[in-house]
Amino acid sequence: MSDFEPKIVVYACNWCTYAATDLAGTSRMSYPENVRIIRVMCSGRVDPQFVLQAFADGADGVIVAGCHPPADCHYLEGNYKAYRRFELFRKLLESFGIEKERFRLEWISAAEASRWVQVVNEMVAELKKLGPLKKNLEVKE
Amino acid sequence: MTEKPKVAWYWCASCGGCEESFVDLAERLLKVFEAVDIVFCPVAMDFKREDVEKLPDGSITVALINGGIRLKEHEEMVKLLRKKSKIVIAYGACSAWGGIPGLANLYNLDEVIERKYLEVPTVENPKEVMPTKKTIVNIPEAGIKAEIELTEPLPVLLPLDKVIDVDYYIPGCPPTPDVFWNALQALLSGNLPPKGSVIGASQKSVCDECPLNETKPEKILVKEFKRPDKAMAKPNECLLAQGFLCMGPVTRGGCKSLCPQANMPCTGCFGMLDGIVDFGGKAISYFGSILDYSPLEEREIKDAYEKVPDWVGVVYRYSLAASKLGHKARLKKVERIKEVTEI
Amino acid sequence: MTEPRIGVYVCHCGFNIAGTVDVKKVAEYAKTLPNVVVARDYVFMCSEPGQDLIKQDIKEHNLNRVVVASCSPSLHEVTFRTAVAEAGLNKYLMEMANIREHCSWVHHDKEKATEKAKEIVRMAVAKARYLDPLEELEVKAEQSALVLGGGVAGLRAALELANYGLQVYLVEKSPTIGGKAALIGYVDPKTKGAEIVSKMFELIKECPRIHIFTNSELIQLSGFAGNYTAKIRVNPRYVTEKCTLCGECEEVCPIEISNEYNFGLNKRKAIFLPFNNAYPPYYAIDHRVCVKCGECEKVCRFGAINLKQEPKIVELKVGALVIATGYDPYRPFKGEYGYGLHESIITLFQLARMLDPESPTKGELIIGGKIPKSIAFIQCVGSRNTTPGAKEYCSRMCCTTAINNAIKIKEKYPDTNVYIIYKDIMTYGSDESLYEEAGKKLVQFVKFEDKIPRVLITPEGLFIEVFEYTIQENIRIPVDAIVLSIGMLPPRDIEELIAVTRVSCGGEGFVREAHLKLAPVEAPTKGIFLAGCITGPKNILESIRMGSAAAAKAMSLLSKGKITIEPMIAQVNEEKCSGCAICVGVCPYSAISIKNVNGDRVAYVEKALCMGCGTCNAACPSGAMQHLGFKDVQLLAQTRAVFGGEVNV
Amino acid sequence: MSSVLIVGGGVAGIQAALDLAEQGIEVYLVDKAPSVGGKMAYLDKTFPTLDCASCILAPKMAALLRYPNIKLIMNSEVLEVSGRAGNFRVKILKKPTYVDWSKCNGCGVCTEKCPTKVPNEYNMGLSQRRAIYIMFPQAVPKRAIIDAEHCIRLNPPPKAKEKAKGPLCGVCERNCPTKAIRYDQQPEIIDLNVAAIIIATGMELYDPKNLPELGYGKHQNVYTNLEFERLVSATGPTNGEIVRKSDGKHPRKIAWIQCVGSRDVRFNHYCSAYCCMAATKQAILAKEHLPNVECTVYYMDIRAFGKGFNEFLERAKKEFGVRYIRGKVRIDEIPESKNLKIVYEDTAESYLKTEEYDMVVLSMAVTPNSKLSIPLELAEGGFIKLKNPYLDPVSTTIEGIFVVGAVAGAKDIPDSVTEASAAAARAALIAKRLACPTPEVVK
Amino acid sequence: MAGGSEFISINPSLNREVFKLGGKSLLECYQCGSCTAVCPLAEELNVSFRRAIRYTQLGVEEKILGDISPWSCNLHGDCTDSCPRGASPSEILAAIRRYQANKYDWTGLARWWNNSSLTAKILTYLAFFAISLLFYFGIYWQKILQFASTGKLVILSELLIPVVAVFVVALVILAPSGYRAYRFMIKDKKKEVGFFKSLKLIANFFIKLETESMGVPHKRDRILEHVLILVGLGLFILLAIIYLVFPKFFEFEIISKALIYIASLSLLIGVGSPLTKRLMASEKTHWYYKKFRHPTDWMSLITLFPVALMALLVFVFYDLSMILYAYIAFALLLIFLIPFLLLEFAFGKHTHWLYKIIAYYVGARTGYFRGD
Repeated sequence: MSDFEPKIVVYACNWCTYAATDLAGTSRMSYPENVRIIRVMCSGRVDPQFVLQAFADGADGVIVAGCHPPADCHYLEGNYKAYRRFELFRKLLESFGIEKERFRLEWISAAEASRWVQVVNEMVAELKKLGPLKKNLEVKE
Repeated sequence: MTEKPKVAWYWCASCGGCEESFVDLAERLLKVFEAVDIVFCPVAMDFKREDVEKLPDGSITVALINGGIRLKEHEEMVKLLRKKSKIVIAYGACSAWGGIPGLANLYNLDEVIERKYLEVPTVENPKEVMPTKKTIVNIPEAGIKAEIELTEPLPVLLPLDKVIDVDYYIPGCPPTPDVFWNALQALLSGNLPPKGSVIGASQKSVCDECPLNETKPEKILVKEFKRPDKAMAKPNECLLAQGFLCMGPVTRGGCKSLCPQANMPCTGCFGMLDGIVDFGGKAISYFGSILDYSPLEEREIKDAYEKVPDWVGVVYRYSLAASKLGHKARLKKVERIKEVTEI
Repeated sequence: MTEPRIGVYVCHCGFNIAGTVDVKKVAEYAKTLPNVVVARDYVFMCSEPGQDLIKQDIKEHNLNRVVVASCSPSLHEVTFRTAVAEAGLNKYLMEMANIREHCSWVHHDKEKATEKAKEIVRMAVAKARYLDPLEELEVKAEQSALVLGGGVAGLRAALELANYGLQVYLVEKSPTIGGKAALIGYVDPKTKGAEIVSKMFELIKECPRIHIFTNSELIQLSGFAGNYTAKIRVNPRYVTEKCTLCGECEEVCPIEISNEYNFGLNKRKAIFLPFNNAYPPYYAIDHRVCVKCGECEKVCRFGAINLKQEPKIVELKVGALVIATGYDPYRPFKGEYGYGLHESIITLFQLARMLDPESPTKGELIIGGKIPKSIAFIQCVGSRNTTPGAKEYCSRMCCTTAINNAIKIKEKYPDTNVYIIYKDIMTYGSDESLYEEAGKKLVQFVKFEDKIPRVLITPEGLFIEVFEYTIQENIRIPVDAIVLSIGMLPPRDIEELIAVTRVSCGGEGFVREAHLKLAPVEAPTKGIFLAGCITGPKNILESIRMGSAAAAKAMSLLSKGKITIEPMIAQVNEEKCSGCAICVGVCPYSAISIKNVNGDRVAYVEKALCMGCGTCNAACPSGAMQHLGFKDVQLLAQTRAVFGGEVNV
Repeated sequence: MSSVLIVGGGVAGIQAALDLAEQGIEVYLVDKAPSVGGKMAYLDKTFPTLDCASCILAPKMAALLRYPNIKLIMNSEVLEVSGRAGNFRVKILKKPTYVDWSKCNGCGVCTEKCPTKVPNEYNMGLSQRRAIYIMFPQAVPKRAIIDAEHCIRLNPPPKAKEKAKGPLCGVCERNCPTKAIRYDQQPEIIDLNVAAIIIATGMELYDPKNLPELGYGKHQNVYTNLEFERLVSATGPTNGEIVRKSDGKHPRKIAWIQCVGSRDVRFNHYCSAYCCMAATKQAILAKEHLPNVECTVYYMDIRAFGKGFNEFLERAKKEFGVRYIRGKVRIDEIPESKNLKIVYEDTAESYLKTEEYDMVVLSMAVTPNSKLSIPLELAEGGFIKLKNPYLDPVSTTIEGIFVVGAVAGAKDIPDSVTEASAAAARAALIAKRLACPTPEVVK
Repeated sequence: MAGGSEFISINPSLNREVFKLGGKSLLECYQCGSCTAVCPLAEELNVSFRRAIRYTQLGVEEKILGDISPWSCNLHGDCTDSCPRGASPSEILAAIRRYQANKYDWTGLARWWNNSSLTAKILTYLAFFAISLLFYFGIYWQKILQFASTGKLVILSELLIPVVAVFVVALVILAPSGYRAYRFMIKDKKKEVGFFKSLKLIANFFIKLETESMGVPHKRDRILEHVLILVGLGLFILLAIIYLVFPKFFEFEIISKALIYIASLSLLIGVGSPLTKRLMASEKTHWYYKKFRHPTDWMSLITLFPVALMALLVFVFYDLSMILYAYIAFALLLIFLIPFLLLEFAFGKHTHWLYKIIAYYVGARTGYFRGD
């Protein structure tokens, strides 16, 4: 398991989290290579279907990240729509027997590059402990 | 007159409702019989597997298959039919997305078998008799000695298109006679959409056909989710706007909104529209969107969700097996089916 | 759609990227991706030669998509979009892969970083394959504005806009403009509200481009920024401009009601002049109470009265709307601090009015028929959760106003004991000097905290019982008069305002601004601006400044004569849309509505209102609503490309 | 069409520039710092919404670059203004940055290589930067600047200079990928003709050393609120970890002292308007960072006057358990632990109490940056005087010169932003020659 | 909030009264408590000066009368230096003391005396002088000449008796006032500390406080001035009593002379120093020595100054053998001393020694002193 490198798909809102990931870069912080960031304008744009697709394709973890509630959202309350959708989404994951650590909804502001790095580090560590998701999902023919 | 098109009709894990829908064509049935030859239909006619095997490849014009693929036998049969048919149609929700039996995919096969043979309240099985792969029956008094081999179950129920190529889908649980009729018309006229399409139904959602759509308020925002077993819907008012978990918006139309018109929320048996990749994922996205709690009311949001005990059952009632994750859930080695029992 | 032909450009950014990522390998890898026609690397892609490289390739290789793998799009997206546009390609057919901030700067292992960079490029290429050319839309902007509310904020906004050259329609509910500032006496120790307002009237009169509708209200608003259509109902005034203010009509009028222009200090007739300097300077008949007896019509020598006037509906085309409908004073319930139970318990507005030389008492402090020897102000009436009817917010202006008037009283009646019973004194900023001065003028301050003061009405007179916080004792103060420093409420008709303009309300009941901090004068809806107390309590200076600020925003919006609409917004596929209306409720900008197309309900996006957040796309159950630039298929392609998969939707 | 000069690139200046530029008016934005952003760029979060300051400010800063008609003149100050409304002649001194900003692309290689470390002003001296530096990561324009005073090349230590044969160091020049370093850059005088001027020079913190009884500078664990803001900020010297200067430990008890230098006839008569809410915000942030920390605010009157402020205050009290004590204090240091003893009279309980804290934050008064080379009349407290705020909002005593933000009176961000837009409206009228400069003239 | 009985009725005119008694900045105070926080006494003494000021502002008469904090104040003036409102808490406390003293006084004369205008005060003094002059330089003049001719300074008992008598009268007047003060102060308080321990507490407190204060010039001066006046007055009274009961003592001429000189000089310097400082007061002068202080503060010094001066002159003249002048000086001494004792000592500012002692005693007994 030690050489298992989980893959994490991140949906980052343009105004806060994407800016934080940029800031982590400009501040030359360092974190594992496991994340792949997809930019959306608002966490409220992220459709649970995407997350399901990512898991189905082999993501070991997914992060949806946006601005801090209640008022950071550039679009008034997109982050809350994300919150409401993904709270419900967690229930599906639970029913599917997928560990809750594999999905995170995070609020990371544009200044919180360190928080971003922390989230990535935490999640990579957790996923390494859990092992790959794909193994559990393969259909034995 | 040229030879009539040959039609095969096979059922897999199915309740028979789909065949019922065929009968529901009523007088239009006669026209069907006029137009086609039925070469295989285990539910109604006595054809054997060998009869199909004997047919030349591609000689069946249309094979209609209903029910999900639960058993090895289903798998073999549909593969055979695929070989013999020009067009294979997944008929009904079970065949297209797994349907109600597909919900068993939430559990591993052991759990399913235990539930079925031991736990269900209507079952009385004190000796815990369970199915086995091979049963040796030996009753010397009657002079019977035989080996019965049961077909093996698959670890999960699969929709048809996970096993063979499917040309078209006819949705519904069961498809309404009109949908079936429309599909038949299309098939017979040869005026067919690209492969993989849904035929016979609408390109828009149930809401489009629903008379209650007009009654919607300007903004649909609800404070709680209701279910028809716990709350009575007000008639002539959009069910979703009342807070009922109506799947109308995400479900393909074509049924003429039968359920909502009877004051029952749509359960989604017509499946998703083109462009949607996961029925349940989309459904929770809009349910989450209409819940009207402002920032900082986390408790209320959680409570609203807690009130519905079985979200998967709601949003994946017919499509769990075809969902992005559902058909892969909880796979384990099957232990409850023993190799041999002797009676 | 033609087959995509993609060019991939990998930037070294000096050593910033090349130091950690093997850019050559990334470029080589990019060549292997489907639809990629050309892939190159260069030391500074953002430099002139770098951009030229892209432009040249677009022409040579007939590229129709460009992927630039360099830094964050927040830095150079505009640069590269401009570059591809210069080469004749639609600028939205460029996608950036962020391999600097997301890769080379945060990783150190060259091999892993290179692999990651390849994947990031693969994701960008996958998305690029599905990019659509988008066009910025332009709509004509009407060179006119509607200002709702004729208080100081509205007047200021109107003046500013009219001077800018816009046609301004000022719509005021009451028969005169001027708002409450005209009535509340002294706004600071030296300035009278009425003076400010009269000076503003002078300026308004000079300004030909301001059209004033008094007795009017906005009843319908449709359209979008730059192109609103507003319907105004003009209620009859029954008095024409022939009026000479002789006042004879007032004498014969049989109807008498409480005069709201003196905050109920006296009575007025159904035909009345709101205040001396009212503008327009004519009498008006209060249509709600007038019985049309015709006495005034008979007595008027100038034929200025016409009781047959009917309400009119006026339709206006305006480019922007400034909402400045102000506030209502808090309405104490009967018995709140004895309000309504004793003639000597009055509100701060009444007191302030009283001290105005033009008030019914001619500026004298006469409460309950006498000059009080001892007077107490109770602060936070209706604010800061003091009583069950009170709001949670602080009304911002009442402390300063109370202290200002207390000083006025002390100046005029040095022997009167003045108490200010307060929770926290909110004389913020330079107003602190008033608080200081009040101490010097021997105004007494009594602090309470959670236990609110109680007013006792006894045969011996009025008493205030209060738990004094700084000595922790219950004390009883004998007073002759009590002034309730009432706060501000959202205007009574805010519900109608919301229904008509579709602005939204915050929890405290005032209109919500686009951003509390950085967009305080803008409503979330483009083209609607807010000034004055409609967004929450303000003092008069702040309201005036807000008037100018709201005007500046409207000027910016309308100055070019047209409004450009960002193309990365929501778009409805009417073929798919079933009109389920879920998107309508989720849109934070009220940009979506349901309309009828050939008998079918379908969603309609008002492009000028859409800000492009995409939440409707996420909510749309049928996939009919797509966020251009971030369509489902684009994001799914990007997701699948992480794992090397292809999207097939 | 003529142009407008904005002095000061804080949030008010930025807002005014954007509003004017959107109308197509040419804008010169002058700031003495190498980046725009002003004081708001130092903040972690803003009250009462706890919005992240850079999330809301950075897009506005970046937007400045998108307008070709906004010219940023950084690291500069106004030397002289002459002329009258509609036609001011302005002389601006552009101090050398020693970096050719047209070449520099802010890659930051130089700042990594530079050998000289100096206290970082952006982090209030709580961390270090190099002698060549970019003011802060989100700086706009993002360009490097050499601090001539500390640069070995430009200001060599006398001893080293004697020994060396040629010029010293030169590391940044050698490493710059775009060859942008110019050690010989000279100050430059820029002459401008503008129609109107907006003063938005903002404020500075009052010097806490004027209040010796609070021990700032003497006691290590006494901070100003701006220092604390950097300390709690994710982009700050400790990446948002609240630790004490003396021993690097997390504090368990923090006190905020309000009205330091404000509302005090000995220092500044005025109320600084922002500090009550800022302290409340900082207490909440401290609670969020260190859930077990005890936060106490020593106040006189809690000025929760703005939209959402009182609600915010109630939240701080009820949800976060921030303690509010009414009373003024004296601070003594306990020498062994470097903890701080606060001596105060709880004005509710009416006797002297003492309490020990690990950290004390002083909510400093603000003083206006009103010492300008423009002869504007000042009002009480050193704020720039408004001529007639009721009829001619934001106008100074000189026609065509407007003043916004904290330099016209202590105020919070929304009020500054509102004023900035108001000034933009007034300046636009002059720049577009649409109206007589002042309404009085209309009559 | 329960029934009305718990509520204290306030006296709205109290603050005006205190205002007139010198508390000019009374209502400028906005109750920040910084006076208490910086007060060198407050840490030892569990009192709130701010609250006393607050009671006065509001007119909570029943609380203010028994408040010991104004009497605990030693007018160090640290509070005045650090008051954010530029008010002078020490000045206000002094005014409150005047108000309290007026109320403690049972005759009502204190109130009249403290409230009376400067003119009224001067007139009163002049009346006293007139009577005394008439007595000494009219009726008694011959006798003085007679004594003077003896060439020796024979202080007759009959000359001293009025002094002592007036002093006793003053004490008699003061005693009930003192008792009243004690009653007011002890009301609603519990005696928690033993008598002797409380004396020890007071002593400790004083030693500590005064030692600390000696480091600050203006505080040191103030303490020294007080000590000098106390020594001077005390010695005089003591010597007078000794003379009456044990005249032999004065046969030790050197000792008695030295004591007399010490007493006179102490008094002269003790009174002269603050007076000159006040007269020379400038902007930078410490609050304590500013000119704007209440007339009673001036009177207490001005009236004592001639007493001190005359006392010195008596013996200067005597040692210069100018006996007549010594007698005249002595007569003048008495002329000044009697009204001083009757007015200033019994009703005026000088009553503060009594009330202060009572206040400290009550404070110590009722646990207002924190520990040893």
